[in-house]
Amino acid sequence: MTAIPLDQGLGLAAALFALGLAGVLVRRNLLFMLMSLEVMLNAAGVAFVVAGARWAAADGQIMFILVLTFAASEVSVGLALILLMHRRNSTLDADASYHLRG
Amino acid sequence: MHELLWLVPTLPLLGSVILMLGAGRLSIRAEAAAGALSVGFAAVIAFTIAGGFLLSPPAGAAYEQTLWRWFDVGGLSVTIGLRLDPLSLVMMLVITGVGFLIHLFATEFMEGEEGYGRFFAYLNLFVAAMLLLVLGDNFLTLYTGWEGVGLCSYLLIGFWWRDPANGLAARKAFIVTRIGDTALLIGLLLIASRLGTLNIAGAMHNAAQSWPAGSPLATLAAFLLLGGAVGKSAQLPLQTWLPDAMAGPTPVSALIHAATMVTAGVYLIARTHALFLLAPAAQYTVGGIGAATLLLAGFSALAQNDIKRILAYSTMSQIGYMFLALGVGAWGAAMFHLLTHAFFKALLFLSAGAVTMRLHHEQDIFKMGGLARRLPVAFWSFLIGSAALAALPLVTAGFYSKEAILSGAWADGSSGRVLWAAGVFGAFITGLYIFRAVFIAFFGEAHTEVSGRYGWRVILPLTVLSVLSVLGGLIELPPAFGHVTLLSNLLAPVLPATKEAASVVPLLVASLAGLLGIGLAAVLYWRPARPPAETPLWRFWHAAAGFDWLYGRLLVRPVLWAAREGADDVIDSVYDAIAWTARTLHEQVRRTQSGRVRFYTAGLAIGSISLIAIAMIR
Amino acid sequence: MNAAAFKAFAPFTLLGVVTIAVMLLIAVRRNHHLAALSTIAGLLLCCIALPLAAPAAPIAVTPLFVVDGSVIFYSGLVLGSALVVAILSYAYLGGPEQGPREEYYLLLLTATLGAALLPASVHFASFFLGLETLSISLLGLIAYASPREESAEAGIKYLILGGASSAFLLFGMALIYADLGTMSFAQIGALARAGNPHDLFRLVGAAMILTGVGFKLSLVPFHMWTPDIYEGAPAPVTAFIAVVSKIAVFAVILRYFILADGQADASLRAGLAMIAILSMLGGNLLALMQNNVKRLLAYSSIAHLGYLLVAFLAGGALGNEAAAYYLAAYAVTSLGAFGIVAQLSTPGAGRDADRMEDYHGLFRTRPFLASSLALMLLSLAGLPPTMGFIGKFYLIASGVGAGLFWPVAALVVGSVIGIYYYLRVLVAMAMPVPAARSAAPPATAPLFGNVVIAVLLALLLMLGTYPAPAIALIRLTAGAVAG
Amino acid sequence: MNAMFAIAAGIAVLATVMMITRPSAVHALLYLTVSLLAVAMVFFVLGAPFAAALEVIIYAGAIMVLFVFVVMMLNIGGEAEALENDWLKPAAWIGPSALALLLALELGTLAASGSLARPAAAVIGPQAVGIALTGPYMLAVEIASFLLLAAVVAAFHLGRAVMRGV
Amino acid sequence: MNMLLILLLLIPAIGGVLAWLSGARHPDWPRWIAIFALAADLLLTLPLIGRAVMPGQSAWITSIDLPWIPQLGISFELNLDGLSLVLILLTIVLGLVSVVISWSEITERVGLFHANLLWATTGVIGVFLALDLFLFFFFWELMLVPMYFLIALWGHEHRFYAAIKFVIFTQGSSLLMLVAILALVFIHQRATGHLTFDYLALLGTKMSSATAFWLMLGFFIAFAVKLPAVPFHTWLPDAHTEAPTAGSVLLAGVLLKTGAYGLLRFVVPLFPAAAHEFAPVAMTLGVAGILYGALLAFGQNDMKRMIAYSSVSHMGFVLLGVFAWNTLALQGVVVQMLAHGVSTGALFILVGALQERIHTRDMRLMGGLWGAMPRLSGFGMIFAIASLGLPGLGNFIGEFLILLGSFRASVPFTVVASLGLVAGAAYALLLVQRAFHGRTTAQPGSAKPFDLTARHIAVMGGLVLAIIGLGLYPQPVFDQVAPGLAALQHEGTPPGNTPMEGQP
Repeated sequence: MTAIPLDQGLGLAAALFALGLAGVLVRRNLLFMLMSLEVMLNAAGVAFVVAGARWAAADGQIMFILVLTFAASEVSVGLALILLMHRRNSTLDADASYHLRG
Repeated sequence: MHELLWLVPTLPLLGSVILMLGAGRLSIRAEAAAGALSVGFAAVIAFTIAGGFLLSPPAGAAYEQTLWRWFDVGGLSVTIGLRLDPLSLVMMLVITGVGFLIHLFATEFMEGEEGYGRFFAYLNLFVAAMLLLVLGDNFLTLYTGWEGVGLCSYLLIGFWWRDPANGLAARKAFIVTRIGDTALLIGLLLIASRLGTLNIAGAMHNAAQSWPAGSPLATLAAFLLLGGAVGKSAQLPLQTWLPDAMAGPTPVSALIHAATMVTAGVYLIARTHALFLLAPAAQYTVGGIGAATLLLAGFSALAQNDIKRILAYSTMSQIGYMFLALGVGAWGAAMFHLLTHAFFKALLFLSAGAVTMRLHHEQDIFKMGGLARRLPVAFWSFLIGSAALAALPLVTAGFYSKEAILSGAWADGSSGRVLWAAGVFGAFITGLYIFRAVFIAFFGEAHTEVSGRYGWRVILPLTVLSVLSVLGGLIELPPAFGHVTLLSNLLAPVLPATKEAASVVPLLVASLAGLLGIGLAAVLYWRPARPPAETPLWRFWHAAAGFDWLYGRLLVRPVLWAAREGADDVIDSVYDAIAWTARTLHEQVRRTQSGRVRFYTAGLAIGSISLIAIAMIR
Repeated sequence: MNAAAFKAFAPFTLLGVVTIAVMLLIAVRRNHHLAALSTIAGLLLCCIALPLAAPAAPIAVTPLFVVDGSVIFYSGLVLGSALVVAILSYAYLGGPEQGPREEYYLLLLTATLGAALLPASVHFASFFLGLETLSISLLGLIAYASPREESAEAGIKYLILGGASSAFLLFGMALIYADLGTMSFAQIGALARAGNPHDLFRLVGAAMILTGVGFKLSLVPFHMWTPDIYEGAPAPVTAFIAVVSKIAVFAVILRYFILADGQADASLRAGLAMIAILSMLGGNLLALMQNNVKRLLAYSSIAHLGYLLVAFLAGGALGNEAAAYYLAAYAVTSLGAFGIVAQLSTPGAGRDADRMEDYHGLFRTRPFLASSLALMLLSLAGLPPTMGFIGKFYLIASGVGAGLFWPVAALVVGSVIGIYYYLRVLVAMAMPVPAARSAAPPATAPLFGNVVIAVLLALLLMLGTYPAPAIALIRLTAGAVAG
Repeated sequence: MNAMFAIAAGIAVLATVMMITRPSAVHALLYLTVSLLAVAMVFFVLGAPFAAALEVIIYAGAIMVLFVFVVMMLNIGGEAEALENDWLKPAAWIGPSALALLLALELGTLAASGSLARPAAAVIGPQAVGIALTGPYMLAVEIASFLLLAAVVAAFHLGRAVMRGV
Repeated sequence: MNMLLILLLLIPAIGGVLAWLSGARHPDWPRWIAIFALAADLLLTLPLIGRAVMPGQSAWITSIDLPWIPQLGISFELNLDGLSLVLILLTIVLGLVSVVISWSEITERVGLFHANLLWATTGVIGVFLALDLFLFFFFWELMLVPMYFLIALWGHEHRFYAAIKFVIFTQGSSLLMLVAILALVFIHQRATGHLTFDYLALLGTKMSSATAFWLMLGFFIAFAVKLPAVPFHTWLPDAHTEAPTAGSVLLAGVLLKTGAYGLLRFVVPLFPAAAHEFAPVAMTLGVAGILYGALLAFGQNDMKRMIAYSSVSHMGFVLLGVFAWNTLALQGVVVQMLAHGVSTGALFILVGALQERIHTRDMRLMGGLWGAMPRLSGFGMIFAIASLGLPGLGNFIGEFLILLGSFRASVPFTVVASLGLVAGAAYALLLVQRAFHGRTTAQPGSAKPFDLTARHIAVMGGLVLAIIGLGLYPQPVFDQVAPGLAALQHEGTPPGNTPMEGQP
């Protein structure tokens, strides 16, 4: 058990965050976008845990738990919405329906 | 008796108001009565006052009557007040007397015209304004009358409003004179600012006190007043409106554009002669303008066929004489000529009107002919008027007044001699052009039907004016003829004495020049064949040396062009451009609202990345 | 957590209890009226309870929360606005049967709970939780099932964008925590002022938090979701998003920046000023020729939040007062405007009354609503005799007082552009009634809604002509936050 | 550098890259699970065993199951995969990737600015976390419950709408 | 407690509400309510006439000061001096005139129309009374809204465009003024530690000359837009043209005066040195307005547009006079405002009447109207010549005194400005020529145009008397406003300059 340098930990978080963002931006399928969102949130969680490790305090992990709570809520509601969307439009293409614009 | 002075301008004003309010409700007779009698009563009062004035002149030879305080602001107090002194007395008598005669004539002349009451309303208003002009004790009252007569002139020139040409002539008259009026107004501003008062007598007094002779301010002020005078009196360079003003009914031409209003410039300069004495340059200019105008107008009159236009140019020419007189310091002579000119020019216009009213308003002299026998009343009147105009020696009033001017010019040193020469040449031309008209119109073959008879309201004014045109000169005779100086004596308290030529030579030469002109006219036009050929020279003088053309190119067209092109307000296009920019920006930014969620996310990311960059760079 | 803290926190506890109670009520008996009225009553109760908690303030409630004057003002504003939205929703949803409506009130209550807690948050954990409780509930409300096609689309957009923005927010918090080892606003401020060698983390963290907050406040360039969600969501929900969530988030970010001293930093201030200017100009330009009233109001809300940032940037007692007053004015006005839209709409119609044509001839057909909307629009435009006029005056005063030249200039330009589109709506209402439109009024029972709008109107005019009491109240409460 | 950390981090990043590039939803989900498990490993290395456990149980377990469930419900087949391949043209991903890269660079630079002190090696076990949760973070737990309640209500409502076919 | 000034505001405000409410059932009630409200205001004002004209007395006739927003140093401070009184009288009278001449023109939404009319009047009266800068700004903005409705709801073809343009111009500029007001208040606060919007307290606030210049400019632009001065005038032709007759009368007769009033009351006294430095620019704008307005008036075909541009020209004189800043010019400005209010208002009434009869304002379609409508044409002639500045009518007194005053301040400006008299003659006579004189053209859309009705004749007769009265006996006006102007002049003369006063 050795201490991990903070910059490496945060670097991992940053990489995951950026990848998640790339996923949200690149993918058109709503399901993939939701997954990528999870990656982003997870990256934030990683950052919290890394920070918590630095200060040797429980706060980081607690924030991670809260993030987890939020992620779970988001996924549950999000998936329900995606189902609704698919039921109505028979597609998961995020670009397929954009009545709201202008 | 003097206390009734305020009634003199008020009565015509009252007549005018009655006629305006009663428009459409009064009978023709009532309208005629209101129109003519209001001026008639004013004349009666004026003559009564004049009698009183002559018998027992008030102290200082001036009677002042303050009606009410107009305003008193910031140290400048202006009253509406009247001042009767010999100068204004003469003017008042001319205006009311000749005015009444012309009103009387007009009641018959205008019968059957649409807007009979309106005509007299305007004409009465004119008389009131003209009286205010000459009686006003301060410049602002004078200016009020000045503008008032301009307005009435406008209204009356355009009296027959259905014809746009009349409207154009009326507007031209108003706007051209307004240019002069504006100069006058600036002059008033200068006087009020520098001399601290607008009271005419006070200002003249202060000017003499505070401005040395020849000082730039005095010169400037004199030139500005001169600007007003040339506009109103149709002198160079603002003379172009007068011939067109003949579009109005003939009594209007007689009253406004011959006997009274156009002489207001002469009155103004005479009234402010103290200022002109301080500004020799301005005074020379007055004389020069007079000489130039009298020649220009004389030549132009030679090239006209319309009888009223001939008379219009002759008016310009005669006022040129008056200016010439003012320029050489022959103040009294100028006023004398103003007086006699009022008689014989009114006579000429009225008799011309009497002719045309029987010829279905035909004004071309070449379409008349042989009228001497068929319209004897008009013929004799016109002939007497023409003789007076041409200064037929000894028997006409015009002779004496013109001789007074020329003698004054002769006596005024070397520059005066030049002006004298111009005046003499002018006398020759005058004789030529007026008798050209007489011979062509009244002799030879008849070209037009004549109908109707004259009533007493035409004959009476013609008779009275004829008598005055003949005998009016006797109030002032040169030394060679007994040296009567009634007018000079009267005017002595207000105007400096006129220098007179000691020699008889100039008098003889001038008389001969006039006779020569008449003689030449007899030779040339005794048997007129047909209208003159339209040679370039003729066209040049017919168009009065092309001033209209010049002004049209220089001023009127550019303004019209600018008004037409600018009507949509170029400044507004700046704001339109701003509005357009906003709308365009809106269209552009609105495209970002594509409705695509990934695009929005990209926006979010870009924003955040930029913010982070700002935070990191700082 | 001692008794005093418990007492001070009681209004929020009460709101939680109300939520549970309504849930149980729904479980026992599904009835729209029952659910709606119990929600309204509960919110009313909370509104009453809030000032009763005042004597205990200011007091810290666990490290996560504080109850002070500012909380009472902003949370009070949140609760009051939520109450208005609840009543409007009752009128809006009160039409013929369109499926289950009871959960709507449940979500409204949880959203309100999240929002009401935000002004009291002094810790990242509570900040985040309040925000996300609000967001998730809103997600449900936006997409609230109805025949309206757009709801789901709006929900999806809010899901993706809200999730991404929350991730940014969280990451930023993590960075600050990593740097300073604390998540309490006050401690962050203390450490920052003490001079920390690694300021960069704090600044980048603040920038990322600003991303999340900017999204919730719909500031340019995080604004793009706003019109789509405003248009797609049911009208009362739109009012909720426009008012309640904005007030709550603004209050918490205000507190964060005051406590954590973010305003002192030049680069952050520059970024904020830029965001403010972009929002004022962008929002107004976007609204310029907009023909959908809900979108128009959405764009205008972007601009209004930009205006608010001027007061935010100005800071100080005057800035805080200005922000508080403007938020109150904005709440009254926007609730009124969206409320009128809601009053004119029914969920059964397939879409809300949001096209410009729907407003033609409104002065004739619905004079009360039209006149009210006219005054609301005047208030948004900042013209007297409305609260918006005083509010805008206050904002400009704070901006001028702080010497913020460019933001004030943008405010002026933005306001002038704004006039144009607000007046366009006025003009539309003055147009003749289109022949094609059926004259039948909406099927809902609009009495409740109309009463609420009348109350808002009265507030708008009273506080617009005699704002002294409101200012006194703000000095007593929200002004206290200026520590 | 801790080898365990390096390997786990590498796997996490690689798996995530794979996840966002896979056309097949099931494959992507599997990669995502791998990534999450790797992250759990990282947590463990960092001395946060409780977080690691939650990561496995809730993230890799519960949440992923939800996804799988939905993928199955939607019955996404090869047709969709072809479509996904079509959507993954360079033109579609270059811009966004550059953006993400920029963000990564910024955050990486920040992390590498490196001035943060190396943390002490310590394990924060479930007990410490539990004490904190019931102590200062007590209200956070309460509010989190309301967050979950809201999510449940929303999901329930929307899900019912799906079932009713509205 | 002197409630008079408050009543002056309350009566039309409440009258407006009553008019609105009653309009739904009885179309004639709003008219009578409006007349009663304005007449009551007039009755309240009449006893004030002639007060405070004695030298040595305070310029204020009556005042009231109530706390309003004490937290910000804002109070409900109304003060009335001769200048305010005269302008308020003009407002009320033209308000009455507007009601009377709208009798037959406005038949739709009568209640709302009169409500807006009364509210606009309220706002304008408030502007003339308010001495607290915030209160002033409040009323300044308040009058905008009803005016907007008057144009947008009862106007002609392009009413929406015109109304929005009007509001945007005024609003944009008045926000600049708000910024300037606030900056002034804060500067004062920093200097004295006292936060107040009280005009009397803010007079003489010390600041650097650069600051003073910018603040002065903020105020100036707001008032220059309202006046309107070139180049901020372009809203006016549109607004005037599209407004209903009553709207045009109120706009031309009253609203434009608020701009001049603001210049007099605020711009120069608050920033004397800056204003004097700025005077050449302002006078240039004034002269430009005189000539540009006249030129464009000359070029218009739409009668209302022509009159609107003539307003620009006339208001150029006002701007010139204000910045000449001596008693003569200022008194001239006051008379010019009154005379312009009456004469232009009357012209708009005539155009309105004409449009009601022949359904056009295009002068190309007119001509020879004298034959069918001699009375209308006669009145038109009178007011046309009034607007060209004929002595004996009110406008002349104004223009003459302004020119006389500005002659002392600057000869070149005066000389150029007086060219405006010639230009004025050109467009005014063109109006007469094109509409009333000339050949009678077939009138579109009306079989038999009828002349003015008795109601119109009474109104027009009154206005004729007013314009003649102003022209021949303006002294009561001068006496009424003299103390107020003297006080303003005292404030507005920078310490270095000796007032251009006393013996000329």
